[in-house]
Amino acid sequence: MTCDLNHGEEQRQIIDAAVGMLRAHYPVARRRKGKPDDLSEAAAFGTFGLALTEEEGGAGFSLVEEALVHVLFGRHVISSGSLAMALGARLARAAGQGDLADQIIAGETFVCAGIQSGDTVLLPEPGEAEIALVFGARELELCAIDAVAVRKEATPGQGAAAHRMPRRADGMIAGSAEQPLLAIADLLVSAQLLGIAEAARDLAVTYAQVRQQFGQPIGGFQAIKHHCANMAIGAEMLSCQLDMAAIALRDEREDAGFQVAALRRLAPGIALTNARLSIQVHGGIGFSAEADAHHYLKHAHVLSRLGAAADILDLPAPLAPLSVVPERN
Amino acid sequence: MTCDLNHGEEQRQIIDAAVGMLRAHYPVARRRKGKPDDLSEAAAFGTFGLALTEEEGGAGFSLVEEALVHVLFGRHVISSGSLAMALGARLARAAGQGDLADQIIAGETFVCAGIQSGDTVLLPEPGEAEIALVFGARELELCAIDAVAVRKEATPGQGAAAHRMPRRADGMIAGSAEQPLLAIADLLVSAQLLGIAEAARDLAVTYAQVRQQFGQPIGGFQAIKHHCANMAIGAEMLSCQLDMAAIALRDEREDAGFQVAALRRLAPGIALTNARLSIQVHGGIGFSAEADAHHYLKHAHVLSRLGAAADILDLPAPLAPLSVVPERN
Amino acid sequence: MQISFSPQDHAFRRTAREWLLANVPRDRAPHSGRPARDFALAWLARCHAAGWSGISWPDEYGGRGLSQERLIIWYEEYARARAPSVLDCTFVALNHAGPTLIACGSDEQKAFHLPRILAGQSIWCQGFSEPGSGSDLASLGTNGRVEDDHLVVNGHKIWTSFADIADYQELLIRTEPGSKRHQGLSWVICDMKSEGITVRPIENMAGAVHFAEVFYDNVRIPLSNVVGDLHDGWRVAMNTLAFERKIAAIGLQLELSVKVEDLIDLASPPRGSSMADRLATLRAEAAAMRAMTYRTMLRDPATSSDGSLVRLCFAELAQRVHRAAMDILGPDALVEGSWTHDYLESYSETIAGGTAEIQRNIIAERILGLPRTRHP
Amino acid sequence: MQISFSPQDHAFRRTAREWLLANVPRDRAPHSGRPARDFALAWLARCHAAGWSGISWPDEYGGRGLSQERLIIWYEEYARARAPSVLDCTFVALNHAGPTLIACGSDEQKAFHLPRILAGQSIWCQGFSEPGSGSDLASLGTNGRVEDDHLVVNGHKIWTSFADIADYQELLIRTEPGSKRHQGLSWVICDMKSEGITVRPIENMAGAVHFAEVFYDNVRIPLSNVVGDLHDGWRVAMNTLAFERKIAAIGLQLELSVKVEDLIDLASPPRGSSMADRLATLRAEAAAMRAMTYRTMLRDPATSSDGSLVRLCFAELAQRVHRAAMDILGPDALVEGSWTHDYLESYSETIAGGTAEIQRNIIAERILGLPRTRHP
Repeated sequence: MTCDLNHGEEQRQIIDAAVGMLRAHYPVARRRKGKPDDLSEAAAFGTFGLALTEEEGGAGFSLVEEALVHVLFGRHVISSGSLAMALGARLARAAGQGDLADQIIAGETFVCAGIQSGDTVLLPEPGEAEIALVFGARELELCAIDAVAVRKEATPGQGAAAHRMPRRADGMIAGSAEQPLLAIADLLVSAQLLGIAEAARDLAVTYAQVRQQFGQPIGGFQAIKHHCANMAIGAEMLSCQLDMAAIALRDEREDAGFQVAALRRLAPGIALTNARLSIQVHGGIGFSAEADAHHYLKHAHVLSRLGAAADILDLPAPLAPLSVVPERN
Repeated sequence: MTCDLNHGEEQRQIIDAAVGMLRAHYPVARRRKGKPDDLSEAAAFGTFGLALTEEEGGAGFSLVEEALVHVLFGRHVISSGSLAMALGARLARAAGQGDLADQIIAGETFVCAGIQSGDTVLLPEPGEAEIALVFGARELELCAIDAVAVRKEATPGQGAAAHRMPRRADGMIAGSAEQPLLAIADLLVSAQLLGIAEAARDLAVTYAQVRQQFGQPIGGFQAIKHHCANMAIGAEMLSCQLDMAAIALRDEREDAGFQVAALRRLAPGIALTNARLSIQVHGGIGFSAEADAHHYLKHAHVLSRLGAAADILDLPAPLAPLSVVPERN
Repeated sequence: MQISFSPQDHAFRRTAREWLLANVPRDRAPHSGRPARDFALAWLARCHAAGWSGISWPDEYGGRGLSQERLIIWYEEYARARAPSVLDCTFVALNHAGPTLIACGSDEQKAFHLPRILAGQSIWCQGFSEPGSGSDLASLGTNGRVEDDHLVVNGHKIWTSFADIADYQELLIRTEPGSKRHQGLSWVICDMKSEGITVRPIENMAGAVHFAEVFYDNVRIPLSNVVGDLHDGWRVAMNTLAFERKIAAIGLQLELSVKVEDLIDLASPPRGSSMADRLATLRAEAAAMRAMTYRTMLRDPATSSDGSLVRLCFAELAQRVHRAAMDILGPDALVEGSWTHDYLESYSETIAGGTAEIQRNIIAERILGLPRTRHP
Repeated sequence: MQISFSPQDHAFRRTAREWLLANVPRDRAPHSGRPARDFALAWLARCHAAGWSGISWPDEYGGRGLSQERLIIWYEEYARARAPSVLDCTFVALNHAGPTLIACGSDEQKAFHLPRILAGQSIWCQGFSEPGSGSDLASLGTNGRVEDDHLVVNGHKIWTSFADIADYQELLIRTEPGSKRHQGLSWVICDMKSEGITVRPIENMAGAVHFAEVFYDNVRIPLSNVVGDLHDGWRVAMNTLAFERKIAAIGLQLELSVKVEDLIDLASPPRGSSMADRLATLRAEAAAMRAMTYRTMLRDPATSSDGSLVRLCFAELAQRVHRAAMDILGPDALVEGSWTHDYLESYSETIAGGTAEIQRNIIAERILGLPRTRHP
């Protein structure tokens, strides 16, 4: 794989550390148990304050490193609560609730993702959260979860139960329709979708190398090869665009909104396509609950519902995206 | 190929005769010369009165046989004037201009296809025609061609010149927005598009059987096989739906409009896809003007612009399309 | 070319429509296990009592011997009534095992099994695929050793639908030691209560348990349970597959075309919108798929590769339809519901019974005449 | 990860932008023949006069030796200015032949050819493919017999772009009698005015004459025209292909992203419409393709399979963009015009220089490590 060829040493270090943490605590196989993720270990790793300065209680990395870590989270099919916590901490701090932000970053308060659905809010992976970060149409809100008002919803297959709660203004803790925060939300959601696309590709490639039919590995058949090649192209497109968007946001370039909108437009389709192709390459076992391919698919559906990207047609395209020519003065 | 398995003896006879006429007078290779088609032989065959009764000067076949003949016309990339003449004769007769109808059927007066384009009418293949059948949004009009007002337009590649003329009411000979005639137009246009889809498939399959690369026919490679299989599926879908629509129209079934709309919706995409895949299977030679694959592509673009199908979502779907249960009485 | 119906056909349609309207269960069928068995057998028994079981089976075997035109009418009305999917746990018995017994079974085999199948008294499952023999069925290795008047079976099958609730299994095994590929196989009736059988259910990605692995440890099956000749099982099995690919498919295909209508009702997309465009195409494709279904059904003579085109068209259309449903449902697609469940189930359409890749090979090689891909 | 530009870079960009604004020809380049040659050489000569020819070539060979970052800036500005497509009849000389001579040529070869290429004084064409050796290049059979200090060449090349207007050809031939596959080939400079050469132009489906067949009948080429070692031509040729797949692609890829913008302006689709949806996706894909272009460009070290992903992404995106253009143009798509012409030309994107099928094999085998498809 070639996705990290342009990453520098500092990025390699945080990525290696995150890989170790995820392998130890969040192997993809854990998903088969249908239990909600406990995000304590992810919090202990410093995930949710990764891009905050050290004075703010963060680790002092940039959005670029944070995005790369969320790619790995996607690869491990980490609960969407991980996005809710990363964004919720920012939202709380921006709303002057520094204590809440600190608690989220420290993993003392859990936040889950919420999705507006008519008059209700759907919490696909509520876990132990007491607060939901609700992804609305062009706004984010932190809302307290009223345990009394919540009702359970079954999720398909082996998933843990989802919850649904009424949408009420009195539970609102903080809200934001600020462009930078929405862009960060789209960036991190897309990063996790990229992780899914990559992991689905890798799972399929590995299987195609070992699974034999007609006396040879199925990876020797051109149809399987081409499925895998298509997954590789999709993941590469998304990976490159993620880098572009993350750097643009970090550096506050004026094309940042455009780059993020392009990224967010492509991410769900590529993640879903790769998950689908990975199931297909696996054949019968891919359709069973015992292989992991379907977890990528289902999680891609959840993540695709988080946030609403700006319409890319509303934004000016940067014909020279890498640099704006400063006016002569 | 299995496209004609359900055709009866009478259908076989007219099809065999048409195949003979087309092979003799309209080999696809003629297209390389860039000359407009002379439709005299097609007229002499009785094509344009095929479904008229013998009293009307026709051959007494039904719309089903006429559609099957137009499939063959599509296979031979016959000028869109063939559609204009088949429909123009009907339109003239319906407008009480029996003499004009007879002249068209006899091949004494030529009609070409016209396409509304803003204030002008584009005649993609004007040939020797003095009259145009203009395919508008939900109406057909026979208009005299004013030789003075016409200007030439270059067509891409080896095509004969197109013409463009102003759209003026005073040249109108007859017009119709009658549903049956519009449905017949959509049926025959789709039949020709099916012919293109089939011919593009057959050309690719034949080439894949003989062209060698890496020491074997390229048809042995799974990627090429799958392209050909996809062409076969598309052509078969369209062929089946053509039968369904032609029978429904002939028998004046109440689902006829729906069946024709479904047909017309699918036909351009399938014809274009098959033409595209046929070029791809041919490789370099497919991209050259010397192979015939590109004629299918270009003609599919012309035909796709003729007529405007009803929106299939506006029509009730027949959940039991083969038969409506008559009310008990 | 002709499709027309007589007044008697119309009367038949009316009868079917009225009976279905009065009898189709309102509840959605359970997905798995004993509830699925009970539901399916009760529905089949109800059909049987009214003469709607085994509609395509010959009269002499207790069926209704309907003509192909009448079968089309029945399946149209069945789909229109949103009756339980034909692909339930009675499917193998009615569409595989029964027709195979009719074609190749002994008189005793027919006399015992066929009435039980029709009356909704026995569930059958299929034991063909093995872990190493999915797309490449002929490489199977589960074997039956002839001992006196029994076969002693050892081995391992997988993707056996409803093995956990089945009474009998149509089992394809290697009975001639040392035989290769298609030779030396036998098709036998296996009683699922036999000693030595272990069933391990496999949950699918939609959370339903249809599949299972079945392990055979010295399972004794009487030689009288061999269907057709000993060692001639491949021919018998191919017979079964031909049935699967034609008659049985109609019910599923018509069911899908009704689903497209339900989806359009659910979505009510604004004109000119992207979703309207997508649904219009799906509707047209569903119409064409129905037309293919009818042509395949009415084609004479049928060939074994005949159904590949419509089968693949159906499979991929089913996936597109259900993907559109996910987009239409929005956030509600994330919770359990019939569309979401069927969406996940639709992933099997391009895998089960021959992957889409294998189907495309078949189309290219058998229908189009392209050279066979060389396998070492 | 870092992309940033210095004040000097900005100055460079400003200079490039201003020069292009003042100098880009307003006319669209002719497609074929002498007019295409004259147009392209005049444009290259104009670039050369201002120091914009051979921008990636080392200083010592008359180039500008721009860094990769500067090349990106130049190509961005070049695309933004809608300057003539880089894929014209000077392409082979600037992006294949020249870089190959720089890497493998003798001092004499460099001294003679490189200045002529840069100044817009010579056109080169490529003689690699043969009628039986398209995707399978190593099977080529055109041969050169060593006779004293010459090669005597006989054979037949095809898909040679601009052979009808070229001065020189980079010719790959079999020079070791009886050699197989990649062995025994040589890369030679062939003067297109040599006796015994016959050029038969091939019109393409867009009506342009880029390609030709070239026939060699005892064509005598001095041994001093062999580039690299005799019989070592495969290595030299692979060098050429690597150049093609990286540097030269940037100009095309950025050109395409500008076309997407032009198409959105042309269409102005209503919000929520199907076409708006399609264009929004194309715009996002074009952005991602650009990002891939930059990553591929800035990657270190480059490998030969590196460019396959972006190359195929580009090729298929180019076709989707032009297909959308046909739908947007409506009836006007049927008459000659720049979109229609480019649409037809776009069909070559998945064929020329390795079909999409071969590219996918390369991605699967060299990047993903899947087993090689066995060729007999």
